[in-house]
Amino acid sequence: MAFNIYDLTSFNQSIDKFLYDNLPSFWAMIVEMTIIGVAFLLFYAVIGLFLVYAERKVCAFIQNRVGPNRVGPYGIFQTIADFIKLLMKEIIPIRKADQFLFNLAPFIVIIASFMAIAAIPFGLGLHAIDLNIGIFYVMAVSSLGVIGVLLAGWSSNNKYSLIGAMRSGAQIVSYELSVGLSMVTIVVLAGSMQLSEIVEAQRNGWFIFTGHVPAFIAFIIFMIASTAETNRGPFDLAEAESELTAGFHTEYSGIKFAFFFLAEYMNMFIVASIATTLFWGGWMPLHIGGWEGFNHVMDIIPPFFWYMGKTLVVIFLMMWFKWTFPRLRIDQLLKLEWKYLLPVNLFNLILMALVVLMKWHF
Amino acid sequence: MNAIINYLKELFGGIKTLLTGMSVTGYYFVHPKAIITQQYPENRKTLKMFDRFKGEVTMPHDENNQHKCTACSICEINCPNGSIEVISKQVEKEDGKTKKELDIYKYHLDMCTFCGICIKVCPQDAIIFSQGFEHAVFNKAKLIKTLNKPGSSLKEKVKEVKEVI
Amino acid sequence: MEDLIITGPGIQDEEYIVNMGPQHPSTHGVLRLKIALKGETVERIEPHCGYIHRGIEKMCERLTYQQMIHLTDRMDYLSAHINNEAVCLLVENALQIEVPERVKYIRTILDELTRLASHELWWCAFGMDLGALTTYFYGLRDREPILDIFEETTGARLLQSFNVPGGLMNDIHPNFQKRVKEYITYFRKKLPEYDELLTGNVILQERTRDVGNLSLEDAISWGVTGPSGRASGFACDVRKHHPYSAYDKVDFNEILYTKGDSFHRYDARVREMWESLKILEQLIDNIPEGDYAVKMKPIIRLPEGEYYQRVEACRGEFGVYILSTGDKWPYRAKFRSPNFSNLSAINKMAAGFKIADLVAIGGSLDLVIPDIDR
Amino acid sequence: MNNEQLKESIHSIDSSLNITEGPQYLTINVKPEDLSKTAAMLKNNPDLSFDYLFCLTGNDLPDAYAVVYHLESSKHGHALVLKVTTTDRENPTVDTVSNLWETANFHEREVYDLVGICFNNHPDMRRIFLDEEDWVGHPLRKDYTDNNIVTR
Repeated sequence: MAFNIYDLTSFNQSIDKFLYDNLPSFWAMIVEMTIIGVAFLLFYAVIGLFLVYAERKVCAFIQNRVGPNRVGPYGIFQTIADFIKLLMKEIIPIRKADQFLFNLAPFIVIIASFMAIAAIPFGLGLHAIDLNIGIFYVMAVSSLGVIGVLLAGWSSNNKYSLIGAMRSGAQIVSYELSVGLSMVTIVVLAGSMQLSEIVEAQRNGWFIFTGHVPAFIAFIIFMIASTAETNRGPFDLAEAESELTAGFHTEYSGIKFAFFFLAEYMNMFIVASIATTLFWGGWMPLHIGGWEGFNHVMDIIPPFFWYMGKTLVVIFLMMWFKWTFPRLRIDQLLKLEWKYLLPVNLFNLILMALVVLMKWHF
Repeated sequence: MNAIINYLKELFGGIKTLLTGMSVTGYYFVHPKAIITQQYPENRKTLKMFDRFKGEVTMPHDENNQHKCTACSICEINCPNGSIEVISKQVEKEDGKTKKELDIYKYHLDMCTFCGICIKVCPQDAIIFSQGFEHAVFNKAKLIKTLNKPGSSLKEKVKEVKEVI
Repeated sequence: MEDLIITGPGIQDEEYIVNMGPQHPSTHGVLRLKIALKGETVERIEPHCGYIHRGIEKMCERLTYQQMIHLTDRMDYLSAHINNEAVCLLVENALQIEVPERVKYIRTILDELTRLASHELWWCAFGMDLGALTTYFYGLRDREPILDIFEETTGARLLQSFNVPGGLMNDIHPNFQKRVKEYITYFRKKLPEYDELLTGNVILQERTRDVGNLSLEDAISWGVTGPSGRASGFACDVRKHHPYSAYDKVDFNEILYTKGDSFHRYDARVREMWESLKILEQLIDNIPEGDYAVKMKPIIRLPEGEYYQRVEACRGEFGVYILSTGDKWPYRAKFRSPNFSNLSAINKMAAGFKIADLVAIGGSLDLVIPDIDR
Repeated sequence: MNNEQLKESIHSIDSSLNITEGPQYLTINVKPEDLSKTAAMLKNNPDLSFDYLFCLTGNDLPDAYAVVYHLESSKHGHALVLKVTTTDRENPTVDTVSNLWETANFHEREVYDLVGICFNNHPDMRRIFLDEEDWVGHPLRKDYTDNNIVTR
């Protein structure tokens, strides 16, 4: 591979060097952290607002509607207006709630999702931290959010919230298994848990193509299980609005509700990012063997756009699920996991190991 | 073996039904022509209600500010909700006879259930339904309307009142 | 914390009492269900009605028969036209007035359009209850042309008050037949989509099959009628067994199932839409010429006695009982509302199932709350 | 079975019943003390098997209270009206039929609520629509007055 104009590694390193040369190492670290933190906060907010808008537009088109179309052209400022509204809304105090936990819960949910995006590689050299156990870290951190959900349900002192929170607990405990196993399938293929290396391993072909059958099965299982993990789509039992009004966040209002709302969309973004990284080659452009001209054109598109494009496609898939299917019941949810997904997953893992051993993959 | 076949059948059959459902929603996603939303306040100019639409009761006046109501009160008697009040006055004619004439035709839009009986029973066809449907007001008192215009009078050549009720 | 512990007669230690409603997304109105839960399992349900009790029966005692009609609209607002017809048929039968054939045909067509519109609304709300939010818009989309047809002919979209004793308020609009025919072709194309999107869906099947079973004996004993009763095998279609208007002239099937679970209640309604289309097709081209009403006396006095008229509303058997003393208003009017009886069976159906199943059962019963409270 | 045959077959079972012919349905008039016996006979006799109670009405008549039961047989398709009148103006009481037809449970509660006829042995004799605690009177009685009633 020739020199890549989009390689940001050297650019990052030069900033790093500049800071450490001019400042004491402690302050340099602080400044670096602040820059990255602010950048991620901005990114977080923009992505969150965009996804809310996208979801509303997608579901509107599916439902033969127009969707938001009043604030700004095509309603693009609708979510910003909504967010301002949520900021200004009164936070209704719940007298009999457990105040400390009640106030803590939204922060846990949002911090968990915020921590997870730190390890995701958005482009060549464009990630905050490249852990050598990246997958493990992302999985562990992103499932911390359920603690916030459980706390919210418990501390609200509301019967519907409690039922919703308990459902959410049962759901995440079971589906964590499938998410993990489908990730392991890819780890077997890639031979590494470091996210940057997994992406690098897909330079000559995305895993969903090179790993053919088992990778495809793993992808489907990952999509189902991760949709369940984010409490979305047909698996939104924790907030099942027709049964539990709004489930665990029934009692939240104003900005605290906005935190839950934003975290839901960020979680969706995170699982879509993981899916992109593991199965769809991360920020790698689409290359077709033998088509040199085509590959060259593809290389011109910056990796960040490749990455976001793939992620949005995966997110669209999740939205499509949500707006098509009815909701499952709690026992059916668990049945799906333990009766279908887990056996298929284990079988798939063995198949993948076999494929890797016999070098059947491309 | 049968159990495994059944298991797989169940699995793939289930996936197939899910894909069928997704094909329906997917079809509409890529066919924005199927959108049926009406852009309401914008299409006010072109929005036309059907002729028979029961918007509110009105009393048509002709160019001479004349209406057809003889103040016979049949509509008032027939209204199930008491939303019509016909207030009449005795007017002395040139020939010395006194005649009952409409003073105020009061219509309580807030109590009206749009059953259409008043219009059906009116022997003179003096009241009709108009097609206006934007009834929202900030003050409830505005919903009590006077249907005859100020200074209006009875149109001549009105047939004799039929015996209805 | 003491005040959080609810004690009292009838409340067992392990029970978790949850109030579903009066404001709840899946009760479709102001119905309150007091549910005793054990975990997520429903132990028993106690319906509390009356949040929009308006005393229609009391009001009818001071209204003439023509004026009464507009109140029947407001009970089951989704089968407004059918409710109107019940009162009109009662008056006509009591006075032994033979209405023109044209009126019978038009009434039957409007009945079936009402039924289609109601079942479409039920379908979309049922999907929404189960979490498939898109169905809501597809159902409303298909209901819209029917409401337009109503609006063009009757002047109102929902509460039409189009029937009067002795006929109709108005003749049909010149466009009526054309529009109905257009709609039949349109909806014949759209109805298979309902099956693709929801009926066949494996999640819906799982959610509704063997949920809320009601045996035939129970259905009859509880008086569960309409599609809900026919799903249990109770042949209670008034259109078939006691034909009124033009129903004796059309050929249609009474949809009967045997199991009486939520899925059969669901399916009975979807199949009924096909039957409604069939009835419409048979009638729409054959509307005979004639008057749209017979001349009635301005004051209707029913001869002394008791009268009862049953019709098949969208949710079951709707009945009007009138006790007349020969006055111009009824001495006593009673409306037998299908939803009231259907609701009473909900405890029988839902006990032992999960709280999510209760939503499916309530949705498959298709309750309209104003009809329960009256 | 038409009304004539129905009348005959009922009379063959219990000849003491007072059956009149209305414009639509046969009407059996019974006294309150005979109600549960007659109702059980009508439901359980295999020739009659009136298993479907489709309407239950409470009436405040000028001199009595009446409860009107509209019954149909889902098997044979015939229908009749069972009517029980009680002249007790103070506390009218009638036996419940909710042990025979479950739907009577709610309908009797409605009658109790609106007309004020009490049903013996009813499993849950409470008001159903109006407020249990603070509603006074039974609105469908003719002597019921309320300041909010508008008379035209």
